[in-house]
Amino acid sequence: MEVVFQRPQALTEEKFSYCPGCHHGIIHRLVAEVIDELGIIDNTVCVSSVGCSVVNYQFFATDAIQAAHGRAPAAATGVKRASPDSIVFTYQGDGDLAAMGTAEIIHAAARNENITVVFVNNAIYGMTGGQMAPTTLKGQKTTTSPYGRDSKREGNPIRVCELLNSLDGPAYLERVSVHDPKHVIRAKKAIKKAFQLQVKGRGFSLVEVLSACPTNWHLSPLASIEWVQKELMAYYPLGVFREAGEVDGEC
Amino acid sequence: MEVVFQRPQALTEEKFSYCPGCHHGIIHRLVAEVIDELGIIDNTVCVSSVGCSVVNYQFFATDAIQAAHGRAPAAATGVKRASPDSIVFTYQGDGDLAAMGTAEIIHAAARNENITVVFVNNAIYGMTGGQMAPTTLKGQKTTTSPYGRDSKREGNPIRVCELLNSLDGPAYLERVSVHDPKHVIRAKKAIKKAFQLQVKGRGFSLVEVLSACPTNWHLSPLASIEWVQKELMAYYPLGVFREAGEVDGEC
Amino acid sequence: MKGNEAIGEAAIAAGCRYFFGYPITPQSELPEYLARRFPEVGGVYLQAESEVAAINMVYGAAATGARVLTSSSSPGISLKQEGISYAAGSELPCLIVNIMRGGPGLGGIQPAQSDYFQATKGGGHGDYKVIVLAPASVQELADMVGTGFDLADKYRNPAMILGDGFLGQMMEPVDFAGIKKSKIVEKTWAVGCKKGRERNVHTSLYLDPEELEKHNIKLAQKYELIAENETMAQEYLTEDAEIVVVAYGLVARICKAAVEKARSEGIRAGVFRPITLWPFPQKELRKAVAAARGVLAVEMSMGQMVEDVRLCLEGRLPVRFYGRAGGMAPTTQAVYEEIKKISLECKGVE
Amino acid sequence: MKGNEAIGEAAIAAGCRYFFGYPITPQSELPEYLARRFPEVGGVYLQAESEVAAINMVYGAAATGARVLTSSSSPGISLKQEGISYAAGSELPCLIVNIMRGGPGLGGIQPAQSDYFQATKGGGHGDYKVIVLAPASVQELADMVGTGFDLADKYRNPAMILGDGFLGQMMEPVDFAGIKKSKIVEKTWAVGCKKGRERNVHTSLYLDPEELEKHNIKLAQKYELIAENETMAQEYLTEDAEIVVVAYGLVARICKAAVEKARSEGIRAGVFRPITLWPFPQKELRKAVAAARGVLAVEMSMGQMVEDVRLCLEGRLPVRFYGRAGGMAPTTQAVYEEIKKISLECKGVE
Amino acid sequence: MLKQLILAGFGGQGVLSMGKILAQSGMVEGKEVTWIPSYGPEMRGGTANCAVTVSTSPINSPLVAEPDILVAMSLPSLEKFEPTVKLGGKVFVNSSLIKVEVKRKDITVYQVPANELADELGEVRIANMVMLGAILATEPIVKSATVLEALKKVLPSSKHHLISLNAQALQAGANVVG
Amino acid sequence: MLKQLILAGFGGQGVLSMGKILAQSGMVEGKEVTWIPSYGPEMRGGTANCAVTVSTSPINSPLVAEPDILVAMSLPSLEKFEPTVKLGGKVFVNSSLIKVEVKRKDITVYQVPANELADELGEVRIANMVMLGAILATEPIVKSATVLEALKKVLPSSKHHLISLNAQALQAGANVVG
Amino acid sequence: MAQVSFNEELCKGCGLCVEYCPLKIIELSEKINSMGYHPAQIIDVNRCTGCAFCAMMCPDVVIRIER
Amino acid sequence: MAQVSFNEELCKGCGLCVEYCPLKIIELSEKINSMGYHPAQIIDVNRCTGCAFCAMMCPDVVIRIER
Ligand SMILES: Cc1ncc(C[n+]2csc(CCOP(=O)(O)OP(=O)(O)O)c2C)c(N)n1
Ligand SMILES: Cc1ncc(C[n+]2csc(CCOP(=O)(O)OP(=O)(O)O)c2C)c(N)n1
Ligand code: SF4
Ligand code: SF4
Ligand code: SF4
Ligand code: SF4
Ligand code: SF4
Ligand code: SF4
Ligand SMILES: [Mg+2]
Ligand SMILES: [Mg+2]
Repeated sequence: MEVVFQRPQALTEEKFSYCPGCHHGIIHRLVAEVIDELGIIDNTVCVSSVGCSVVNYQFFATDAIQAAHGRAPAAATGVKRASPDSIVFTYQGDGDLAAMGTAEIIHAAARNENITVVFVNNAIYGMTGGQMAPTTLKGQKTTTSPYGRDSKREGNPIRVCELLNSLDGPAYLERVSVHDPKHVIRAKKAIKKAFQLQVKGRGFSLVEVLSACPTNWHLSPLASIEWVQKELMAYYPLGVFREAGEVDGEC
Repeated sequence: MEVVFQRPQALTEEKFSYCPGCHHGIIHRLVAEVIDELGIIDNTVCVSSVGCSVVNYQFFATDAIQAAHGRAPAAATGVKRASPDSIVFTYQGDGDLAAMGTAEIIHAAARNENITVVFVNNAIYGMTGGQMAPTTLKGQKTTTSPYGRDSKREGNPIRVCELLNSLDGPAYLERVSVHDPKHVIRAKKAIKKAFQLQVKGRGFSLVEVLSACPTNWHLSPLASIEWVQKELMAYYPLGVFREAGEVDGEC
Repeated sequence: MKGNEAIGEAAIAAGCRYFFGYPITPQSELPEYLARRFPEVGGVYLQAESEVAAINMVYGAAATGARVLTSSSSPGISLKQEGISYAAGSELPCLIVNIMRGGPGLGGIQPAQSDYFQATKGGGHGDYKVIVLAPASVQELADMVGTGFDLADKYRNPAMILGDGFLGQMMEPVDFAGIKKSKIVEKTWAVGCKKGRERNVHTSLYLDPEELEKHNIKLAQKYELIAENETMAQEYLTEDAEIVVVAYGLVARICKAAVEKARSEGIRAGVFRPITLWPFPQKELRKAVAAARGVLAVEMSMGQMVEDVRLCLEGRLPVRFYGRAGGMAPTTQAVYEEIKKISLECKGVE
Repeated sequence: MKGNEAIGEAAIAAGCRYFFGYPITPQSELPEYLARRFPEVGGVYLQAESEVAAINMVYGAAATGARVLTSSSSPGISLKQEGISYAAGSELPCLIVNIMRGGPGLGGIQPAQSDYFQATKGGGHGDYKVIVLAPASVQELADMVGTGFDLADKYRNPAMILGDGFLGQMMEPVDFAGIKKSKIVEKTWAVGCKKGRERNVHTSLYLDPEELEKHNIKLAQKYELIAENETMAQEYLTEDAEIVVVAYGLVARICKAAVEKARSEGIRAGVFRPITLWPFPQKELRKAVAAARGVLAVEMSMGQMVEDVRLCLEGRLPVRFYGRAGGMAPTTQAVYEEIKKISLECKGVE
Repeated sequence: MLKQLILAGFGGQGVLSMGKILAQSGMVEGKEVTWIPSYGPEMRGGTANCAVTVSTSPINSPLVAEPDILVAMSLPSLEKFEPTVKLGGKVFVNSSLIKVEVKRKDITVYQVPANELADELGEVRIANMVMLGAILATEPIVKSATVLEALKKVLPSSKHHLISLNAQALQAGANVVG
Repeated sequence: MLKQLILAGFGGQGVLSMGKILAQSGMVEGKEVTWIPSYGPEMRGGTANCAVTVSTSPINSPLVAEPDILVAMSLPSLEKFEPTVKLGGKVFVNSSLIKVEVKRKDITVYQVPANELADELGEVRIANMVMLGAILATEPIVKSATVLEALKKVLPSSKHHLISLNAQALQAGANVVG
Repeated sequence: MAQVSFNEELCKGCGLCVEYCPLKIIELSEKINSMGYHPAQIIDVNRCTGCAFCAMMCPDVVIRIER
Repeated sequence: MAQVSFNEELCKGCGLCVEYCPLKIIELSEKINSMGYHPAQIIDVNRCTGCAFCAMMCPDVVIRIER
């Protein structure tokens, strides 16, 4: 018998610290599988951010640094510029990337910095207990938009891929989801492509993964998946927004 | 005889501190004329930023606060939320708005904060002596891109109107120039519209004004104007990017 | 009520209607509370994109003369340093809450008192001071919101409530009746509608060094005035104390329990609790140690306030330090044992 | 060569190849210099989008074991406080240059020394220390770049050069031969290629308070070690001095001129110049004031270092303060007059 | 009276709200109370615990270094806090999840199969109230009736139908030790 | 020898580079030198000035509170620094722009129409070198030849054709006072 | 025929594998693991096709599949 | 016929008015103002149409026009 599915090498033995049904775990596994498949475990540096995944350096079996809230793209830039042979990825939540770290992600993208960003959009601040994120949907109730997000008061949700796509910089931008096996496969392809482009020196790649936070959405894991499909995907359409090939005829 | 042109009321008697031929002066005058024409001198609050125009509170005859580098949109948000009857505008350079203040401008726009932003894009850090700005063109030499901006090393210029236009938030975005009288007239119309929309409570408006910095471009005032036309306008096309009317059928 | 929520309700009682902040453990209950309550009382709660933006929103709102609040915890307060320096430079009053957690860096989320230096000496650049209040109970946390706003307005200066994660997280009964709804003083310097007056401008920029120096001197004089008039401290059994324990915030309560234990064993100990950390209650401390032969500073840090104690006592008394860090708190027993050690040493000297 | 440029050339000599920064007066000549020079020597100059981003780029580059530099002036340094705290917490070495200007807030762009507290006490949150060096000439500015990197690497700690705008802007002859190209020590802890070793992880996060406390204690012990071994100071005619003037940086040179003048009038004065501001050279100062009857602290601030002088001397000697602020500098004459005043007072006592 | 408790378990087991409701009940009875959580950073996993003090006189230190009573809802929390319990104190062990023996012999141990009992009541999240019932049956810190009264105060009226479930849970817990 | 100068004017009048080249010339001659600008914040308007010290022994304080020599290229800078000049010191006034008289009688005043002379040389930006020529003609701080040598060092070779213009300017200035 | 195995101690009983198994041959057991969760288990291992849908959706990398 | 007047002391001699006057009736004078600039002046006021192009382009609000 042949193993068709097992724990990837690029994951340590450490038990995930996520809630039951949290998609962070799925996304971790996909990143680890990609690292395995590309054989880059020995020169990958994980830049972890501040959010539920803050201790993901305990889970990825690679070198790692933990960056200040929002600043992972800057820290990753530092790593990459000083150690160009490393494969550097950040793993960031929506609060981290689209609120605190707005400037850092935009400028890393504009610079076409040769790093990979795994952007986990769960429309909420998971770690701190369910506050409104920049990506929280209109009408969505959170602990800091208790009456439902009202764009008059709390502003409009930000679509990160679309925002970055207005820049000349980035090489690859795709939004994916992991709400069913088909989409998990598509998500993995996107993550793999993002890493491959970095290996080829093509520049900035970002994969936005729509992700469930059952705990702070106050939904069961299954109901969360439905909410991803019905609500999140409606505002955040899946798809490739930018592909290096489109820009300069090769990939 | 009737006065057809004179110093607007909304300017103090203070002599501008700008270099000969600097467009900041033209833009100041336009803003002041608009304030005069809308009769809002008594309830306008100028939020000055850090750049060559840092002391423009000495020039505008309105209430004013001086905000930290890049943070004018946040400070303006504070003023507007606490004093909704005030007409609040920020006046920011490209270093201030598109580097240091990236997060602040994006989130003010996403919130559709009811403020007006006068964004002076001269593709350089004027005040500090000609360093590279986020809007510095590819190939442009500055004191910190002495070999010419190379997008591989220093990244790509950022087009602010296009960037903000990817958001749901803003009500009005236009890029103008003041390189000849025709465009000065158009620029004034845009600034006026931006203030009018605020008066009507329509939300965030931004007018990006392409502007010459003869001193740090190391060009004469006239040659600077040519450079605006040939180089700046080529990368930063003029035009209306967003108009509230387009979004919801009225204006 | 949780400490963090009590701050929120107290702010409403004190006439504050504007809050700009960004979530961070262990203070998030405060923004969450105000997000719920402010709309009910016509206030504005706005979650900023960062602590940097938040403090600059505060700067703008303060310029309109409004009572305005922001809060965060240690790393977020670090990000606010430039903005706090601006507010101090432009003399714009506001209230900043720091519910401290362990550091440095991301550190941990458990309570600590390791931002004392940052708060009292000036975490930002330039010669400025922030009025720093250190409550020791949920009730005081609430009361000091009023005091903080009043002092801020009176001196046109940022004020800070420096509490630790315990205070923010703990529940104790609290009563808001006492928070005098301080009459919001008219602020003729506010920006907004300038009809019928000269225009108002707020800036911290003084390009001419002579003018900036004048401004610095003016600020320094204001700080001296505050230092003279606004120090606050609480004493517990210090009158005849041979050993005075100095501690602020919740730690002072632990020390009180330890002192009680010491007294019960015949050791004359007392507690001196600075309530204002800046200005540090120097006169009061000097008085409180009149009968003392030893001083013990206790902190949830590696030793910060102890410097102010030493500075104040100028070598006149031995000052010993006991600290726990990173989210660990001194226990009553441990403080008691430190007291006992000093007591034995003092005896030894005789 | 301008002071700012000298830092750049010295960095190259010291084996630094990475700079991340953001322009600000009066230090912009440094990034400008490196933007020109680094490409010639295979270095990376990157202008960040902000000082916040810059310090976090430094954090990342430092984690790879590289010698990395950043620089700014007062408001920009305030913005870096969170990042500095992170670097200290994760024990990542780097060199930070602060060419100070007047504050608070936007203040002015003229020279000042008003970020002493921020630099030495901890402008960021949490219990940490930064090694702070204060050069007094362009030559020293250059030399201390090497020293700073060496100390940073040796202790895995951020180091800072604290200069004022004068130093950054002034031109003096400078010689780089002396900067020993310190052998870049192998950093086994660096991230990058982990082939054949355990993986390296850098974090300042310790969720378990017991672990964080252990980390805090470990850091504190390191700081003690530095305090014991790395203090530096310069003395000028202190041996027999009745009056010791304490000043750092360029101000010390002004004081030297004043002391010469005082000596020429028969007043036995001397200058004590702390070169490390943290750790403050306590032992050295105590020795230097052995013969003194009065101490004068002179700063371009409203009085910050003077606190460390007082803390060190524990009331044993009267410590007087003379300061100018906002870009104004003390003149030789003014310092001389202060010395004279003290001298008269001392006589009066006799 | 001065009672100090530590309630500990995994995040999500409701130990914090168990403590909160106990403190609120104390308040209702006019006692001095403090409640301090050792909050979890992440919403998930890891241990969560809180310290509750209920007293008839003002409370100096709200921190609890040596609890009179320990509630251990999970194994790691038992391991962590067992050594701290005051001599002669009590430990309530959630025997649904904890299969090892309490080592100390100088304290009283109560085994409460809280998860199973809660499962029986059809709502595993009520395990914390089962535990509380057990405590109050052995230590009259507050009256069970007060707990229900306090619940009425803090729950929104839309949730008042849950109060009878809570009453059953308290009773189930009391039965175990009674 | 210890000479302290303050060179002051509007931004853009080249007072900073005048000071720099003087300092560099001092270095070339093996003297101790310091140069400190009071840099302008904005690129424009306002006053700019620098302090230069040239000495044959090590320099303590590079700050110049009481200059031996003041160069005033504009009226505001004359007004600001006239009172600080050392008793018996010298003031070089740019008479092209300054139409008022120097009030102090205890210092020597040289009127140099620097802008006009520079205009005559066809390059108004060379007014600063005209001034420098005047100074060096009355005070041998460094040799004029050294200035040209220093210029050769600091100017990129593409600009070496300007050196003869500079020489003419120095001479023109010298002529005025000579 | 495929072999699917669950690392019970890692399972958080989220039920995603249960939902996404096309053959519905997974269920949450009555057992409680040491974290207090009801871990997933296979009902009818013989029918398992080794499609790995369960594993792909499992957030906690509980499942291993051989074929 | 229009009246155009220049506030000489504000003028920085940038020359934009000179360039943009459609009739080319503005020049920079030989004078030097107190800031050291050659201020703009009108050559042939009678031809001025009052089109205000000069004023619109003047960065220093030097020009006032009546008609
Ligand atoms: C400077 C700073 N501000 C705030 C925080 C608190 N904080 C920690 S995580 C977080 C938000 C996390 O949300 P997100 O990035 O969406 O990640 P998630 O937990 O949802 O995966 C915040 C605000 C912090 N650690 N540092
Ligand atoms: C925190 C901080 N960083 C840097 C500076 C220095 N600084 C002042 S103005 C400026 C850039 C100005 O450029 P821009 O915004 O484009 O305005 P311009 O002068 O070109 O009109 C910078 C970097 C500062 N004052 N504060
Ligand atoms: S709080 Fe949300 S995002 Fe965080 S681990 Fe739990 S489910 Fe996942
Ligand atoms: S430096 Fe440039 S932007 Fe600044 S005033 Fe001069 S010309 Fe204008
Ligand atoms: S491998 Fe496929 S068939 Fe087998 S248990 Fe998993 S989902 Fe069901
Ligand atoms: S998906 Fe994984 S964690 Fe969830 S129930 Fe199945 S095996 Fe357990
Ligand atoms: S108004 Fe028109 S015609 Fe008259 S001077 Fe100005 S530009 Fe020339
Ligand atoms: S445009 Fe204005 S400043 Fe320029 S030359 Fe003409 S009048 Fe003078
Ligand atoms: Mg999130
Ligand atoms: Mg600019």
